[in-house]
Amino acid sequence: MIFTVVVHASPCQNAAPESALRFCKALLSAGHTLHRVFFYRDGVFNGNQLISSPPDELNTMRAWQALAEEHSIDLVICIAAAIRRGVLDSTEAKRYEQNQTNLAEKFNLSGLGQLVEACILSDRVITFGGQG
Amino acid sequence: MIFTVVVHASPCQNAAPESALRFCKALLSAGHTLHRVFFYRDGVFNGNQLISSPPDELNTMRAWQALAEEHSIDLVICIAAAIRRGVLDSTEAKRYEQNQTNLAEKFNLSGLGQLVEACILSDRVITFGGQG
Amino acid sequence: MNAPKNILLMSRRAPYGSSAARDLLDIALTCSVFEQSVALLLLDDGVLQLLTNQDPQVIQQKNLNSLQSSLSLYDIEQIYVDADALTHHGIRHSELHLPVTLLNKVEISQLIANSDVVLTV
Amino acid sequence: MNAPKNILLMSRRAPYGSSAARDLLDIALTCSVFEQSVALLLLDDGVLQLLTNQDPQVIQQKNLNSLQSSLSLYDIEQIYVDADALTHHGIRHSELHLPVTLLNKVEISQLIANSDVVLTV
Amino acid sequence: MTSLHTLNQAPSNASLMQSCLSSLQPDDTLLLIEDGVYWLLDTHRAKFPIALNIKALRLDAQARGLLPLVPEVDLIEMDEFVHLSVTHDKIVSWF
Amino acid sequence: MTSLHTLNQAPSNASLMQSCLSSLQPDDTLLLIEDGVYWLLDTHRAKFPIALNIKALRLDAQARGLLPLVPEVDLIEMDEFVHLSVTHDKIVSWF
Repeated sequence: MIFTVVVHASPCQNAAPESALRFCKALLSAGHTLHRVFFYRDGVFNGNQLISSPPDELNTMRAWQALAEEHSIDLVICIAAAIRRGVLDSTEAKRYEQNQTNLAEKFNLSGLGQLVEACILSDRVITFGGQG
Repeated sequence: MIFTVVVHASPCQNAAPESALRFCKALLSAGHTLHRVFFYRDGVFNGNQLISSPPDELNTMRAWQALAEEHSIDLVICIAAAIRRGVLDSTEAKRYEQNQTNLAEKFNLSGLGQLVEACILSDRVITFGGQG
Repeated sequence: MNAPKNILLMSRRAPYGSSAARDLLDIALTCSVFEQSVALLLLDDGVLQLLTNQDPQVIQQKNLNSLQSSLSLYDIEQIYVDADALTHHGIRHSELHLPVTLLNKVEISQLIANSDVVLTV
Repeated sequence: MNAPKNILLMSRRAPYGSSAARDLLDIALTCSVFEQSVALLLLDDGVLQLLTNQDPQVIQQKNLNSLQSSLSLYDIEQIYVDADALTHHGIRHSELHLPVTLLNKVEISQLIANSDVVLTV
Repeated sequence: MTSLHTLNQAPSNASLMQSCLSSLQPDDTLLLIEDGVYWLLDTHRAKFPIALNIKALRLDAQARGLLPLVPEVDLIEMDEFVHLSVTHDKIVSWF
Repeated sequence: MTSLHTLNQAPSNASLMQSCLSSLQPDDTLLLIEDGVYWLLDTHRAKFPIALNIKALRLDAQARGLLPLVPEVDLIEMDEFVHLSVTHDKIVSWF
């Protein structure tokens, strides 16, 4: 089956991104297809390159990157949510006159249309969110 | 009286930082002293330089900067929370081998001791938080 | 081209305290652009999103009532409200900003059952 | 040097679903370093922070039970638990990881009243 | 010592309000802010003790369309929020 | 069409559980994840309808110290979570 996973919460303060990661790994192990992971709302912080985690803790951002590397997963960050929250690639940094960037490799900024398109093309859509 | 204001929530997804800002302005207008604003947990995202807001919406990060500029307020971001979440000044960026930074001017990274010291030195401490 | 899906957008959150209400509307408008069949379902504190007379300029936020008014321009007409939640908050149907359909618990569970995709905000 | 303050750290949150429990302990240890009088008050789902047998390595998180065990090394002995919340969850006193003092609602309100500073996490 | 209690969550968070109410002392004040202002709606307010000192931020009530629905006398401005935090000995935040 | 409902909040969020329970159809399944696993404690579980199909993620229960306190039969692994999301027609997330 074709799955899309939606993440609404930031890592660190919320368990939802880690649950989403485990779910993605489990569905890939079962032979299903992961069409896309879509990061919305505070979920966009999952793609912040500048995150560093203590050695004995999971770095969710790096775990997403490793997953994308191994399985060619499409990691899409909602561009409108990302600009409001300050998660920028070099194109957006230029547009908003910032001289630094922080979007991690393997993540891409794109519009909400990518969420709706994923709903259309996937057999199952599952959201991992938190309070707020 | 001497106040300290503590902020636990990120802007955009949560009204708490805006409430905190209004409270700070009101206490300064009333002639009180604002010893420090301490940003903890997801509150550290208040100091993300890369935030851009639509023209008709409040940019909380810029509003904190303007407040600090006008009243010489000490804006302290919990360094441990910031590193986990990826809000770095140039010193921490170097330490964690990142080649970009995103801590906004006027904000400083420091330890939780700054929260406890503020509790000791202030007549009133008020926390603005959200779910999560 | 796939047949349009029935996408249900569901929210239990009050407006302004979080961005959920606005984020829900943004998804709704995008669904409409993609010509999907979209319905909104507001439960619990979510019904408070529809109160009329909102004036959030005083807290420097965008007015949701204006955004809500644009839903019909996008042919989004299926707006469902948990009738028990209205009663719980003591809000009359006439105090809502948009024409809505009130549902009881059984109808809500059927609406969810009949949707192809459910997105929560 | 100011006299030590009575700082009360209060939490209603379950552990692991959010970082509240860990963030609370970090403040507690820092208060102790600054030689303040610090007390912890756990209400509602917050009492679940103290359940014994936690094994969060399986979800790649730090074990709170270990952190909690270090509190006494920092002379943090005032750990108060809402007795009604334990009853609500059906948890026995013996199932908690640390020695705690159970408080009823009146005692909780007095503890808050007698504190100089209250921090919520 | 007296406390000013702030509460910022909407009525579906009933357990938060319950914890807050049971921790109030007679001379304390409860200030509703952000989504907490919805507790001023009649059906919710009716459940509060009569002797409760309760206020809500006007800005937050106005933003949410509550001005026609809640008692004017309960609403306060930001400067009164600051004043309450001075006249009580400390602030307890419920969120 | 059947639904797999996931719920990830602890028992103080009673209104979330209430909304979830009242939206369940007979062939639906409720899967407790993250802090939602605390609902498996006897005092909370006793309030659920007897006919409810309920499961909880073992990893989340184990992390929180619940293994000695909750029924083994209700716990499932991640691969069963994926399986449930395939055998139901859609997933509804309560958070």
